[in-house]
Amino acid sequence: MVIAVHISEAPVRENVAPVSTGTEDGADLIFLGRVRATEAGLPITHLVYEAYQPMAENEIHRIIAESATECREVHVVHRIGTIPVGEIAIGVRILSPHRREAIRFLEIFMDRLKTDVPIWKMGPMP
Amino acid sequence: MVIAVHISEAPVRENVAPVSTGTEDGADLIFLGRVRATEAGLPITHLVYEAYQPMAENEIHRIIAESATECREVHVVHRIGTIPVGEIAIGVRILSPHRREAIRFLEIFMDRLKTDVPIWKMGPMP
Amino acid sequence: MSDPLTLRVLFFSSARDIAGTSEISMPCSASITQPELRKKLSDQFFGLAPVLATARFARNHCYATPDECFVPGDEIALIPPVSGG
Amino acid sequence: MSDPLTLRVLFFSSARDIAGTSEISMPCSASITQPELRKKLSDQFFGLAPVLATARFARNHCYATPDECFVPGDEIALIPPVSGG
Repeated sequence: MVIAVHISEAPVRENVAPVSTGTEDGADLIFLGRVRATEAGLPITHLVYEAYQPMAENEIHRIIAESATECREVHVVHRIGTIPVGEIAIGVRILSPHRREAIRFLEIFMDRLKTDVPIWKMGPMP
Repeated sequence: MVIAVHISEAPVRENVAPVSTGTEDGADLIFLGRVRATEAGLPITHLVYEAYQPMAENEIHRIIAESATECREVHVVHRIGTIPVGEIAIGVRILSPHRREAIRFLEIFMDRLKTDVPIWKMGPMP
Repeated sequence: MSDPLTLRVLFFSSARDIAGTSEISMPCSASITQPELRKKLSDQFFGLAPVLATARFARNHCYATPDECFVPGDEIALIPPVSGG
Repeated sequence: MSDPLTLRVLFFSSARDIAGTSEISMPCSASITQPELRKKLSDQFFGLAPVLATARFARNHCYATPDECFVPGDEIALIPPVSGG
């Protein structure tokens, strides 16, 4: 399986990553998580994310290796630092033979990300 | 809700459609269904799709209106005619406040597409 | 532009391959039930019976309910099991 | 380049805000249990106790199991509840 993980301050592209789809990849699933204009009920203009970077990359790798066994390629790009409303905080791209395993993995991955991966969303500084 | 449906012989772009993400769209989910190199156990180079176009567009609209009530925008693009292996047969893009409703709708939509929408995949002609 | 004294019947996929045509215009002066139409099509097109057994009818771009009748001017389509996506 | 007689302890998010630093180097000549380290950090940083109650420890980039001890040279991180994505 191909696994690629990037955490950086660079904006995330809408295609997450260029992929070379294999001829058995029937499913190509892309999830983009964007910063919403409301956080905890209050209007915001941006969020600030921080990461314990080497561990966050390790954990994401581990989750993929454990849970994406039926997928052929998984790319995860998480932006950190200041992210304006509407821009992409996380991008996930999954290639797999069929759609069901890609969708199932996306759900598992996002749940695990939000419990186990050392990345923090902080409100904008006042 | 914004609903856009296109069925044509034109290649489907990887971003499915340009969207103007609203500031409450936390989730932006893109599914691309590609033609695999194996169909019914045999190697192929392409598939041919046909549609009962006005009805297929109606049905897709109806499924979205019925099932995507928690989503804000849904685009569906289905290519028909000859599609080479590796290229995109269907693209679905969903914008919603949170990821769960987008993922749930994608699953429902693809299941309904494969039971109710008058589009047919035909093997390549010998 | 529908003819008030005919039913337009469209064939797709395996139905078209077996019927050898994608569309017929069937004389129809009054309402017709689905079993009646199945019988007519089965009589007219050799080999279409197995497709008729698993296909659904659509009437004017919507699936017909089981008891729905068709009337002159309708666009009817015979929809074999679909396989999009 | 780890110092063999210290434990490096990293703070993130709310833990860093309360500790007022992102990293300390703690003298450590032998192995130390997690309850012992929690006690030392709570004594050293006023207000950190509530964070320590909900945070997990990571050791060398992996979450520590509950009984795992830390030894000189380790990179320990205090991980408050995460909120990525």
